Amino acid sequence: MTVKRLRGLLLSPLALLGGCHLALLDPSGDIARQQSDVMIVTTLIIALIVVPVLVAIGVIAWRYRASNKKAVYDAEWDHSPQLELVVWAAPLLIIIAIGAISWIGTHQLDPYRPLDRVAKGQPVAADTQPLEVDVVSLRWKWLFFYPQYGVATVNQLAAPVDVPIRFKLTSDAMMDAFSVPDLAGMIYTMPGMQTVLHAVINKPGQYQGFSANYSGSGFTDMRFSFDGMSQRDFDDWIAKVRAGSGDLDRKAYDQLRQPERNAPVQYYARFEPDLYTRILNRCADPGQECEDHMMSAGDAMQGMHDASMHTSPGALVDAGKPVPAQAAEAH
Amino acid sequence: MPHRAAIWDFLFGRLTLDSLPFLKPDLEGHIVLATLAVVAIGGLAILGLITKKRLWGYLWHEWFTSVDHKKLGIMYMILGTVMLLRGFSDAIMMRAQQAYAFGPQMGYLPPEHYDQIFTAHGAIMIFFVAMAYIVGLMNYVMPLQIGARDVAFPFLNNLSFWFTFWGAIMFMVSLFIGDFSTAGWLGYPPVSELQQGPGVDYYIWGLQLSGVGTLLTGVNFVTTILKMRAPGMTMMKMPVFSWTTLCTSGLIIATFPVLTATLLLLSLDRYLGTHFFTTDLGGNVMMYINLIWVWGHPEVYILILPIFGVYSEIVPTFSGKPLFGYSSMVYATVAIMILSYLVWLHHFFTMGSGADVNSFFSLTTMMISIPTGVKIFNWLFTMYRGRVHFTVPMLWTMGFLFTFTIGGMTGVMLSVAPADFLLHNSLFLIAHFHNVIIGGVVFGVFAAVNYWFPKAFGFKLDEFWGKASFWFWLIGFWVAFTPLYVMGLMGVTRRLSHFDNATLQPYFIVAAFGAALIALGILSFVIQIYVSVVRRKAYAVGGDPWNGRTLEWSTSSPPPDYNFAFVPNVHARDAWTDMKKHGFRRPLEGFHSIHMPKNTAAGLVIGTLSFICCFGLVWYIWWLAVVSFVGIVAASIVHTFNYHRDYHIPADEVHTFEHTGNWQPEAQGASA
Amino acid sequence: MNTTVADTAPSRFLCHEEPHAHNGTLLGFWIYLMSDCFIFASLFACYAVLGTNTAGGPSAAEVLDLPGLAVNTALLLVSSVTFGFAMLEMARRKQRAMLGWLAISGLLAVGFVTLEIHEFLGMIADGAGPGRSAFLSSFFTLVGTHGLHVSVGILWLIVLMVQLGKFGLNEANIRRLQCLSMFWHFLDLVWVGVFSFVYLAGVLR
Amino acid sequence: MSHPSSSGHADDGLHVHHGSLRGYLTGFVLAAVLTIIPFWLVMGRVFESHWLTITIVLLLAVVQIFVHIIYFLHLDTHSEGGWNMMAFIFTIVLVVIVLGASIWVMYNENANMMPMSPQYQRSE
Ligand code: HEO
Ligand code: HEM
Ligand SMILES: [Cu+2]
Repeated sequence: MTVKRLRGLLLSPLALLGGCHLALLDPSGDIARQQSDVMIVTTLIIALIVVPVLVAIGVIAWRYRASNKKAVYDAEWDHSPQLELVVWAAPLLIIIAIGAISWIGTHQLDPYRPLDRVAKGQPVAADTQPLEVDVVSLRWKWLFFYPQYGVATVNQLAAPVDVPIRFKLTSDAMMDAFSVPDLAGMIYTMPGMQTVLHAVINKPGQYQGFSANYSGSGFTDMRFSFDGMSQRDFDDWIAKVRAGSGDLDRKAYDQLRQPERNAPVQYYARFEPDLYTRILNRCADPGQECEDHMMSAGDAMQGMHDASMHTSPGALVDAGKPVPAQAAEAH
Repeated sequence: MPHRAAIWDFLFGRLTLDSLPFLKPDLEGHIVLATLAVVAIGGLAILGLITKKRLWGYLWHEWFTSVDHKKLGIMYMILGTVMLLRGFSDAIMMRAQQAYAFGPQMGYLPPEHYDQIFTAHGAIMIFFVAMAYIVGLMNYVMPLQIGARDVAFPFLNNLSFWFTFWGAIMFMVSLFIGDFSTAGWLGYPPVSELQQGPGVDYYIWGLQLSGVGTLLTGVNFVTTILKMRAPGMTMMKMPVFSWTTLCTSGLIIATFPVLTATLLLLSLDRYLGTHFFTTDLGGNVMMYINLIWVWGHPEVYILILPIFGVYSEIVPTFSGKPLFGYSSMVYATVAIMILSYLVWLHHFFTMGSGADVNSFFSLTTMMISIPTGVKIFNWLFTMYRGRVHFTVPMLWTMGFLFTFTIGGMTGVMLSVAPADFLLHNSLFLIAHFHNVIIGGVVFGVFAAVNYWFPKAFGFKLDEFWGKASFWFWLIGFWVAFTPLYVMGLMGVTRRLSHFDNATLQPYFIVAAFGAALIALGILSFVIQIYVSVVRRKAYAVGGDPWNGRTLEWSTSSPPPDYNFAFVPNVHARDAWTDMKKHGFRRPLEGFHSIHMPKNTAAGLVIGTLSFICCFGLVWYIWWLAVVSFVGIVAASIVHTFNYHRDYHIPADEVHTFEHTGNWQPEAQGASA
Repeated sequence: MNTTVADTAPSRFLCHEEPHAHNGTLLGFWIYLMSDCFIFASLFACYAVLGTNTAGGPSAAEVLDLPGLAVNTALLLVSSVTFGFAMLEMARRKQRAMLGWLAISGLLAVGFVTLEIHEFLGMIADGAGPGRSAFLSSFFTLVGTHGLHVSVGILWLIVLMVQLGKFGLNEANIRRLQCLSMFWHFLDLVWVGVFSFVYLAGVLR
Repeated sequence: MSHPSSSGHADDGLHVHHGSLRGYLTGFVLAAVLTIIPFWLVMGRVFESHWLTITIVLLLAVVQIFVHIIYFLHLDTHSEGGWNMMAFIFTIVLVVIVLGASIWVMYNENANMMPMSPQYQRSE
């Protein structure tokens, strides 16, 4: 595979720099790896024009230095239709090439798109259930719900290798970016909104995760560890979390969401079932009205506003299931 | 005593003694106190000197109230340089912190303080360094290049300067009274919504002041170029720098109102409890991010376009050839202007807009490299078959060509949406934009200063220190930012004040070393100015020291208030070259009186009142805000009652200048 | 342009007569108005995006008063025309008639602003103030910004009428009046966007 | 390309087009008609479909804006050497971009992220 060889070529000189792990050039998750491939291929295509330009800068400057009287001097020469055509066409060709790659890559690697492979040549089996993780960024720590296992953790995220993961992400108060460079490109988390990321990790190991978007004074320490493990280890890990005694109900959550720096890893054996949905709809506090109940569909083009949609203030409806918006159907 | 508290509240709003950080007994307090002491002593020394030398009257009449575009241009350049020192001090503080804060070692700056520093650094560098510099350059050069006597609205020009100036002062005051925003140079909510205290308000009002100033400048320049070109100078005969000034001003007109509106909405949220960008009651954080980038992206092209113009003047001059592909250059400039308005989403690919939106904006972003590439190629072809003199301006240009091309290339890497998911907000991004901003804008400003300084003052800048400055900057830049590229590829993110991973430390130490080299570059620049001023007699030159090609070189150095005794009549692109070629000789009699705008203090008064008003708003001192606002309205109305805004320079005064002005030695006869 | 000056080479490179001074005020003011379009564009964009985020509060259909809007629109439209009449009188140098039409235009605008303030106060009293929801924030800000422009226009008109009375129709005053006229019509034009998009389309969304 | 300065006095501020009585009255009548129709459409609930009404209202607004530009602001290709018109076209293009693209972007973001929006449910 050529990209692999190219990558080796790029990595070897850079590795000399200090033996550091250039996660973006050699990531361990299939999505990050494909993104990295796109980056490397497009960079090489750009280099096709940029490197000659860099060389030409040096050559022309040297050759036409004023002291070099041997070089041709043509004081009037200031245009040439052919050259000008080339000057526009050459970058255009490069852009067409990388534009096409970017277009396809953007669609294929859209974080919202469910995976169809876990690695090159390894399609996702039809009956595979992706691992579900619901992520909440807090000030300044990360809360992970595992709805399939009924457990939750803080600042540690684990996943079995080669199993697709489906993250749903939101935030408690700030805007963060969920970022594990080895796993997949980042995605923002915002209060009251939900983003989605599909990814898979292919190599066991401990990876760095953090917020990549500034969210206040504790942001610097907003790190978590992302552990890729074999299915066996993962099951053991889940058992370990379950064996703990922590119970994440709304009261505990209220504690947890208080701003805190350098928060330790925490395990919760249970969590209140609709807690994530409530956080997403900004009604984790009892007495707060859930947004999905009070908001009409939130944008410019979505149909009529229907007065009947307003729940009377304070009416707390069960927010466990997302209530389909009636907005668009009003007509 | 509730009564006294109420009076205090009324008089001083939320300003209390606790708001003065230099009174705090901790390390930060000491740092601020020391800074304050330096600024105060330095300031007093300067004020004392001015008083002693009885310069107040001179400064007032010749500079502060001046409406002369040349004087204002110089004042902008001075403002930019002072603010560069401030912004660079911030950079050094960040570099020091990051070289040092690893593992258990927390560094000398707590996050609350570090975060203010990167915010202040970014905002100051963009608004009060880069913008001040390019507005200064355009002010100085453009009217001369198009053969005009001044800009279309000289008073507005003065007003714009004072707005910008007071905006900068707003930022400086926040150092000593209260604190500053921590929300980054673009003030993203929710941080900017939630941060208590005056920090974000300083940011908002400082930017509002300077933003209004910049907007007025844009209107002014467009009108000037469209209305006041010398006879015969059709659009396609206009020098490229003036073209880029036109396009930049067009972008200013189209984007700065968006900034004004966005900051206004943010301040409504903060002051009046509206819900534009809040996280509840229907507010939408993403809308802020969308709007601020509608301004923010074109803004970076506002910075680079005039600088492209600078290079387009320097390269032909020192290659002894006309610019290659003039019309391509103009079309490329216009293309960049339009395209830059269509790409803003590339700053938030990772917000989740979906694949269709992302790929559209990815493509438009890449397309900008086509016209930019055309420019690079055209400069190269201008040098091709030329006689290239590597003077200091040309050295900066070569440094630019090399550095910017690489920075542009990393920009294109970022514009590939799937790659940006990995690279976004990483140190790779930081390296990219410093690469294009330092390698493009800053190098260009230094090139321009070295190029036009003799025009403005009648003597050249010292070559040795100019070259020293160049090499320190060039090498310093690469030493400071290459480690950031590498760390970006390791996935290290921006805005961190402390690191766990000690293996990164060597990179940051190298980066700090690079910043130290840049410090030497800045120092060399200061020495360069100093040395040249001292040796100004030895370095004296005439009107046309570089064998220039455009009209500014046809007049005296420094030019008279009226720029040209006779308005030039233009027949060809490089008008001055054309004149020299035809053996043009300067007339020495037959002058008539010249109609010029009068100085006015109105700009200074309105600007100062606006500052006071904004200060009142920052600290909730409502009476002060209201009073000064009324003052602004009143002063503006009074100003409109002044119908006598111009005067005539008598013909004999013109005559005198034309005989004593500095044309020596070149222009006494044709020197083509 | 052929006043020859002794000992100069080609005099074709200089205008020996001062070219006629070009006043850029009207063009400059037009360009300023164009930039104002972008302020309004931002506010319209906000309304487009946030206009349905009522957050459980009242919707446009519930709070906006169309008959009142019709009166307001009529006031502004008529004042645009009366301002036009003032300009026609100015062209004929009929100062008194001109001042009369200007006064009428100003009064119509005052009526407009008064009605708008009345509408705003009513909404606030009903609990539909700008802090209630994003929809209301964007509504008040967009409509309020337009209203603020009209108020500035009124102030400008008053000052200018004083100046016209005092100094007559001199060159500067004519130019100022032309600028104000552009401003006046421009605000009417923005209002077309406001009543169509914010009010009429708003109550239907 | 125009010769802005050499063309002399014609573009000087004092000689611009002030319109005519006829022009103002035509503009007024057109504007009034173009105002009354949308009010009638909305207040009289003329069409079943609100989207149809909204579309027509907005189209009429665009037409009316042009009426104002032509009859009240006297914009034409001659004033100020055509630069007024150029500035206007430039503005229209960019305003359309700001409005259109912002709405497009925000629509997609809301659709992807607001859990309560119908688009979102579909993509689930
Ligand atoms: C003067 C300032 C300046 C300039 C000129 C540029 C130029 C470019 N920028 Fe940069 N930028 C600037 C300042 C910034 N950019 C940023 C961020 C930024 C991001 C967002 C990254 C992210 O947040 O994840 C992208 C995608 C780009 C892309 C580009 C591109 C494609 C160009 C192009 O214009 C470059 C074109 C030049 C080229 C390509 C080189 C010469 C061309 C040749 C030799 C021809 C052949 C080449 C090809 C065909 C490829 N920039 C930020 C970040 C702000 C923040 O987040 O805080 C800033 C301040
Ligand atoms: C002269 C040498 C300079 C150095 C050493 C320097 C250094 C830095 C550093 C260390 C950061 C913080 C990076 C991080 O977030 O981790 C930064 C951010 C930034 N710099 Fe510079 N900088 C320099 C010049 C400039 C110039 C000239 C400009 C613009 C004209 C500029 C604009 C910015 C901006 C916009 C930011 C982002 C601020 C933010 O994150 O909000 N810098 N710089
Ligand atoms: Cu950009």
